[in-house]
Amino acid sequence: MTLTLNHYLLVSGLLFAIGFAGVMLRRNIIIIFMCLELMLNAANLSLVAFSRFNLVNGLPNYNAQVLVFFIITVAAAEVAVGLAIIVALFRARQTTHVEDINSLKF
Amino acid sequence: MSPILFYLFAAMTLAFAIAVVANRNPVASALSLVVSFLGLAALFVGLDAYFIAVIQVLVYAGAVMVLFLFIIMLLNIQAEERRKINLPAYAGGGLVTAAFVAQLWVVLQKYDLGKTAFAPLAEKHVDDVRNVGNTLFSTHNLPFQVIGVLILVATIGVVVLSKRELK
Amino acid sequence: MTPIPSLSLEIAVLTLGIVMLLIESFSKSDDKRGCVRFAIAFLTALIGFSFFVNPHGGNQFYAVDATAQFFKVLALLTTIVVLVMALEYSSVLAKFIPGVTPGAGLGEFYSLPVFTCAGLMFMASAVDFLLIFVSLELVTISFYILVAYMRRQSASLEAGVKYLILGALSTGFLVYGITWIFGLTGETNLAAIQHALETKQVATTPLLFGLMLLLVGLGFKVAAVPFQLWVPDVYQGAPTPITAFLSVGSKAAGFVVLLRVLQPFLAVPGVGVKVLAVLAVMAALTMLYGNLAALPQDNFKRLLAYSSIGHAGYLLTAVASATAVTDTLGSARLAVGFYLAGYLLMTLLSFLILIVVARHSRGDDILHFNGLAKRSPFLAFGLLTAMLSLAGIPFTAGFIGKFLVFAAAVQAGKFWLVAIGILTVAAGFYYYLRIVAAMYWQEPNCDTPIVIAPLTRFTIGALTFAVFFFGIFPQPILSLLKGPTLLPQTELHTAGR
Amino acid sequence: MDTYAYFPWFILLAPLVSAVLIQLFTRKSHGLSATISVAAVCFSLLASIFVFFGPETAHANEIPWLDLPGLRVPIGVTIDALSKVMLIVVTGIGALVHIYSLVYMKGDDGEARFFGNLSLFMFSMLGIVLANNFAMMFIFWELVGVSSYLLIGHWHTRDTAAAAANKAFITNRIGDFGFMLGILMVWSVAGSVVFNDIERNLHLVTANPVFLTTAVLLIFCGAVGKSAQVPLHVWLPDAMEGPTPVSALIHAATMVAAGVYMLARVFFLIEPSLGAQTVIATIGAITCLLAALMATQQDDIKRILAYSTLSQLGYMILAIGVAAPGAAMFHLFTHACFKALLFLGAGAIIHQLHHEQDIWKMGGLKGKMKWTFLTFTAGYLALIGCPGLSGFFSKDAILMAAYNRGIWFFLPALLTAFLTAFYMTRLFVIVFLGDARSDAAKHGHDGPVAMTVPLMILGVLSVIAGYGTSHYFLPEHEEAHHAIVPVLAIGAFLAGTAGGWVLYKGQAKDPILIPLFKNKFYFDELYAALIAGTQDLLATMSGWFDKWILDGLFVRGLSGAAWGTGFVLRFAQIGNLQAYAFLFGLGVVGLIYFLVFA
Amino acid sequence: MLTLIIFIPLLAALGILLGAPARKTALGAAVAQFVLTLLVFLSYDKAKGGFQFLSSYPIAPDWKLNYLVGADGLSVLMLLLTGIVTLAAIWVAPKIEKREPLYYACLLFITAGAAGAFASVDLFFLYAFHELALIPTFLLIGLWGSGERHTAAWKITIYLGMGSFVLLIGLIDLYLAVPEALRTFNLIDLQKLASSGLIPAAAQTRPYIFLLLGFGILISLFPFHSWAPTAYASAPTPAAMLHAGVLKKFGLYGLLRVAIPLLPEGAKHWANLLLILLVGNIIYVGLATIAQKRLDMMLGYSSVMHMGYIFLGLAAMNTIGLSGAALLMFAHGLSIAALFAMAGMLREHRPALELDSFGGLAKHMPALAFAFGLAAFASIGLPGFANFASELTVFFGAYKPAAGLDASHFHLAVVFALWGVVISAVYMLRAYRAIFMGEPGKEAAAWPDPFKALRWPVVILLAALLIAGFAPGKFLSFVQPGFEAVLPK
Repeated sequence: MTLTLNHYLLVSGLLFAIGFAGVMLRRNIIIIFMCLELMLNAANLSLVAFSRFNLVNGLPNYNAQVLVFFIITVAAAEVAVGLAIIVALFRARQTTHVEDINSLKF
Repeated sequence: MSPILFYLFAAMTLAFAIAVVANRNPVASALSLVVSFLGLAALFVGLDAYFIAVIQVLVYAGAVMVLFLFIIMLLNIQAEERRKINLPAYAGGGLVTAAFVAQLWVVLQKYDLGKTAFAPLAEKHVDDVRNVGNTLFSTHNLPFQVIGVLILVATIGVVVLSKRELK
Repeated sequence: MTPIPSLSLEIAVLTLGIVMLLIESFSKSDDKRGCVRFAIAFLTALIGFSFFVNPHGGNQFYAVDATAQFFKVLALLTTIVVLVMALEYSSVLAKFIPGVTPGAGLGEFYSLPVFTCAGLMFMASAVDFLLIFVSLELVTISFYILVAYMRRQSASLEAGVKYLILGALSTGFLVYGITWIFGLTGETNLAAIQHALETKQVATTPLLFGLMLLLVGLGFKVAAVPFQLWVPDVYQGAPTPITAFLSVGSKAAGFVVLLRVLQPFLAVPGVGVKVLAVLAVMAALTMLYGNLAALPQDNFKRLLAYSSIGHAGYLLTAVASATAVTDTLGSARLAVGFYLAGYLLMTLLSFLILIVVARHSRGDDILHFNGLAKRSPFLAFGLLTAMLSLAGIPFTAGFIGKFLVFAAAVQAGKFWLVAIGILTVAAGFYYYLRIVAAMYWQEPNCDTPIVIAPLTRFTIGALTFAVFFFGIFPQPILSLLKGPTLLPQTELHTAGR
Repeated sequence: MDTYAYFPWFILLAPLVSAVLIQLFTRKSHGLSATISVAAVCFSLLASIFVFFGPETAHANEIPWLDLPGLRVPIGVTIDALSKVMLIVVTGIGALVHIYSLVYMKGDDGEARFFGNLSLFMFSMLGIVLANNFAMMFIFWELVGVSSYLLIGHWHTRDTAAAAANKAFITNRIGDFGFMLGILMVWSVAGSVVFNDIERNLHLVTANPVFLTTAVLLIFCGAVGKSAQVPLHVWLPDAMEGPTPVSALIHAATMVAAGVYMLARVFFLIEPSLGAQTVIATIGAITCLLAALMATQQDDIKRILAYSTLSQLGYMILAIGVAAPGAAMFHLFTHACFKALLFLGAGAIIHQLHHEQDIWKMGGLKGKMKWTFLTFTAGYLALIGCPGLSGFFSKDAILMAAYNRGIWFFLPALLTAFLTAFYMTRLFVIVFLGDARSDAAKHGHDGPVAMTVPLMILGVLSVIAGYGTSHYFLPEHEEAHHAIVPVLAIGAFLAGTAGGWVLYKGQAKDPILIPLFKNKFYFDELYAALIAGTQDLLATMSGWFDKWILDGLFVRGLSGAAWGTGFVLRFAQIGNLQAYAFLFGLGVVGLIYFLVFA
Repeated sequence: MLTLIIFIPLLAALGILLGAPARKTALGAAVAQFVLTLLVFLSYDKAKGGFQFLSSYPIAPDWKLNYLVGADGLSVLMLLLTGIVTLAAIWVAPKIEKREPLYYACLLFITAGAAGAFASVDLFFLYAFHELALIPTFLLIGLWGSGERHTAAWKITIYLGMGSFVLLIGLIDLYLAVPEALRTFNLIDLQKLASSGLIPAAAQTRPYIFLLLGFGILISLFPFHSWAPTAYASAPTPAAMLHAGVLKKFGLYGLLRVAIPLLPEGAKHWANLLLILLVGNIIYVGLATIAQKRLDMMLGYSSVMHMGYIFLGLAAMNTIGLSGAALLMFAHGLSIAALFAMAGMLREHRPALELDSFGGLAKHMPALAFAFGLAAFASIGLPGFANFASELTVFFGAYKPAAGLDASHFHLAVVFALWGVVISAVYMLRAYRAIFMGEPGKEAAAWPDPFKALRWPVVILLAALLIAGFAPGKFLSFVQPGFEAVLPK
């Protein structure tokens, strides 16, 4: 049995779904944030897989790998900013619980 | 990469991903995330993307996770207190996830090209870092510069948002 | 004069941002208003220069075409007005950010929009998923910061968190969608993708799947139902200038990307029609949701948020009617472009007046606008203009926008969308005119005199004039929008091969 | 163009000028207004006399009023035998009534207004007479309706007068509904509304008998309304709320006869349609009989005369229906004289008795109001067909024509002749003979000269109008002359007079009571119920439906529903991030399903 | 010249908002506008026909969009109506206590919009100018109205706003129905295209129904009429006069100018629908009018009802019908304006204008009674007034509709319409009787006869009605050649 592209895509998709589920199910913002990272990485996995699959001149498609690189960088920046906001929120409200931050509604 | 290794690392990635979601303790979640990412890095290696795999370990497992843990510690967040479990929300979220997975499954079934194996590379050992670097700094310079701006902005943001209040 | 390379505009804006940061760091004075005025002047000058940029050039990431130039002007204009707002808003802002002296900590608030502007400008030109992603994230991340900027006000932080989480979620979908598109076509450049789709046999189901994921991400940016949920909360919580920036800049950029991204797929059999159908459904839902949910609102800022969703619906209607290839009446691109231009003017006008009035009435509910016609006929007239334009009364820019949107929909034969559009326009009449009624019918409930800074006054006047001017003479905008097609036909082949 | 061609215009315009002058400038000055009005009508009378003796100028000049392709409506005049005699009748009686009114209306608050309206009426009536086309006739037809409305409602503070005016106008409008439709039908095939053109293209109209009959009957509707035929007769008795000169002029002599005149004018259309003729004759017969029956039990002097008018109008219509327009016009002419006389006489009595109209409160006026009595007698005898007086000749002509057509038209006519004699005798006996039954009646005396002179003139006319004029109206060659007809007519006259005399001589109150007749066959009640049951009900229903269903349910309901939907939609915006993420996911899954799998 | 007619009120309105004396400026502008419209009316060369006084300014060359004004006979007539009613409306305006400048500015905006719509020879501006009146009406009713003014203001604004968009769709659809290379907003060019058959018959039905509904809502076509009575009842007098008298005619003008000449096949296709709806206007609304208990509501309903006659003329699609409809528009505008003007005078005494609260006013207010009587009779079709002449023409036109239409349906509609004449007599006379006849109450005896207020504004309206009523041929000859030219042979 050989590994096909779909194997990777399936793993990536499941990882994405798990992350997504985490966002929907968890109530701690920090963990939600981790789950978002999972989703981004799921995308990375399929990108790399596609990059390996769509060979250009016998080499992986480096466009995609550069994109993965960018995604990782952006994710890091996002984490930094996001955590800063979460910290600021915690300082203001003493909570990281999504159910406690619903003063803006309707 | 041999299928066995693939299954191993895939299982590891997915299992610890589930652990991230399932763990009540944030620290445990964070650590699970690290393990999951390590598995992912291994999968990258299996796809001949060595540079990405290394970056993955360095940036994610190294920097990002430390940041997470650091914040968790800083805010002293304990395990999620046992609040009333919102069953409809859980059921709803679960259903949506299940539906998404089902859709993904069907899509993959219909993706015939994806059922073929990977073609071998032209040469056994590719100069991965050089190629990525070359692409990044030559043709892909513009997005790279924009990323620089992005990081600048993020830096300012973090400074602004978390600088101490001077009393 | 010799044509300026297009990229120099972005470079100039970035330089401005960095200079502002440096001034913030090294200037002794806490009063940064002079610096902001300089920025405003600089950006205004850049708008002037933008008409002289070389209309050719660009590369695999970066297109130089009429659409790009047009949206860059919009981005610059938005940023200018946002800076004016920021000046007007600074006293409120100062209360909610930590600092020793009144002006401290404001410098970043002025410079971040400039960086955002650069991001928006890159988005306008982006024709490769790489640049699209990166510039989109530049914009998004600066918005995370700006929305949560008022650290002492928990509403601002709450808005920041909501925007952060949902924004990141949408980014996840966007990236995953890009992945799929790349995987199926092997390309990230839009022109190359189009080429690939024309030449290669691409499996339809995965393509649709990837496209849908992409639409989720972009739908979030343009506030389309069902990805609109963040909008009211974030708009209400964010500092008002940022709300304005979000509702105009972010949306405009979202639409330009949406238009560009869709282009390669429309011609693919079995894909284009379906995508347009799903966009039409989204458009219908968006119009309905935005306009109907706005009816019972009592807070003006939140009302504008819902209204912004409603307008996204009209814009989506135009996108969903993207069949005409010519630039005549009925073309979706023309409709989107003009609509956004009009929307920009009138929305910025409303928010600017909102800031002034909210400061003097100590609140941004509709009842705080009671009797504004007596307290300040000037502001009342400005806001009247904005409301009329938003509602779509002729002789305002908003009307021409709606006219073009409906023309596109009629051209495409989407009469059910048109019907929903008409119904929701009627709903729009109600809630926009509620403001007018409050201003003109009611007696003022507070009579503190309203003082308006000269720059603000001038901006309000200029925006009011522009709303009418482009409502009567649409040709300047039409000429700007006219030009080569979306994707540069040169340099089709990407370098990565 | 010869001078004569101008005269018709003078006739027509003089009253208009007077009306405009009075309404605009001399409302404040009663005397001046009256003078202007009288002068105008006298001028018209003189001009009419000139025209009468002048040559026939059938095609006097026309003024285009409407000129569209396919629809030319000129304002033009027809001068022929028919219109000439009608001009004389209208202006003659009109002049007398105007003069009479000088006294009758003296001191009335609205004297100027009265004369203004009277002039307006003269203008409109003359317009009908002169009209050379349907549309122009319809214009003036409507105008007489309005002036009639204004004059009936002259004493507008009286509720009954206001009601009567409304009733008259609306009832007439109902008739006009048919009239206009008939005009449209004729026009649609003949291509013109001008009488001469239609006559020239008659074959187009008569091509389809059913169409013709329908059209003619619809046109006849106009006459039914204007000439107060059953079933649209109800307005005329109520119209007696107006000042008596008005009753004399409009509601006895001229306007109500306009229907007859119109039918005579378009007789060329009626002639080819036997079916229409039968209907017209039947309506006429029913009207004359019913009205006569009603008249037998009325107590108001003017109302009795009004029902008598109805009855006589029925005669005329009957005459038209039996294809004897000449007889109809003849009767119209004589009737105008004696009925105007009777009304003016009654007016004199009422005026002298301080607006007492109940005949049972009169009595014994024979001696006190000598001139009035004498002239009234002449009118009375003429009306009941006393041989030798004008009414006898004209009635005889009608009876003859009816007899020739069929016994079923003749018998009601004969019966009516009997009844006429009966109820007029009743009136005559009660009012003039016996004792005065009220204070006012005891002190009655003749009015001033301006009042009695018109009476006298009319009295003379009533007597002699039948001599030497019949050839003017009736065709030269009588079809068949049956001796039995005059004999029966005289018999009916004698029987009726005798009956009335015997029954009512010396009575102080009515010895017989027939509620059916007294209550006018319950027409008013029936119509009131009909209006309440249909129109008012429908109106209320429409009003309700409009307010609650169309406006309430659909317009307000829709806007309410939109608002409500908005209100509900807000609850999606619950503020909880997790809920947002869930809805977001739901949207993703849903849209993927829609796009990829649907 | 036409541009002046449009812009004088606009400039005056701006002047007033910037501080010019309100009433004087407004009146001056109204007089100027009236004189100009009269001048246009008198100097229009009927022999030459077609659009005259043309002037244009390019707006959007990409769409061949120009600011193009011009007037043919129909526009000239409508402009004259605008001039007359505006003058009367501004003249008759009572003393305004609050925000006088805004009041007059709004009125002037309305009239500018109406004049602009009538003078535009460009579809886009035809549409746009009309909308100029929407918001001023909203403000006028809401600020200075009476009774349930807020509800009424909302209803009219949203209803008409929505109607305008339906109309807009129709116009767009019409624009797109023309082959792409020939697309234009220019009505003259469009007319040429239509006459040479370049708007295919199959493509005419859809735009026409949009136009019919869109214009129909603006005209209060049954069943889209429920905005009208309440709005007119609540609106301040001049606003009601302008709206009912002039602005409502815009929809009809649009049908006459755009829908029917350009889309004759579409019009024929939908003729039966229109017949049903217009009978609804005449009979159903007529009956509802009878049921009204307040003068203002009754007048509002009656004006809705009379639209049915105009529609009848339109539906016939022949020269007679269209000409009659055009004249009826003119006539109805004047008569309803006069009625509303006088209702406004009565409102000073009884704000609710309930019919039962009056009575016997003819005794102490003879001038008002006289003038009201004239206007009332004019509106129910008294000969001598233009209403009668035009209604008559409409009936003739409708009885013999254009080829391709089912005459028997039209005959039925004419029967109903004629019955409507009876209905209108019923309600108008009832109202007149309730207000002016009978014995006056004690209070009413003290009310002064508004002789002065009547003198010019109402007299102008009635005089115009009479002139047109006596010489309808002269007025019809303005519009008739135009219709003859555009109607398919």
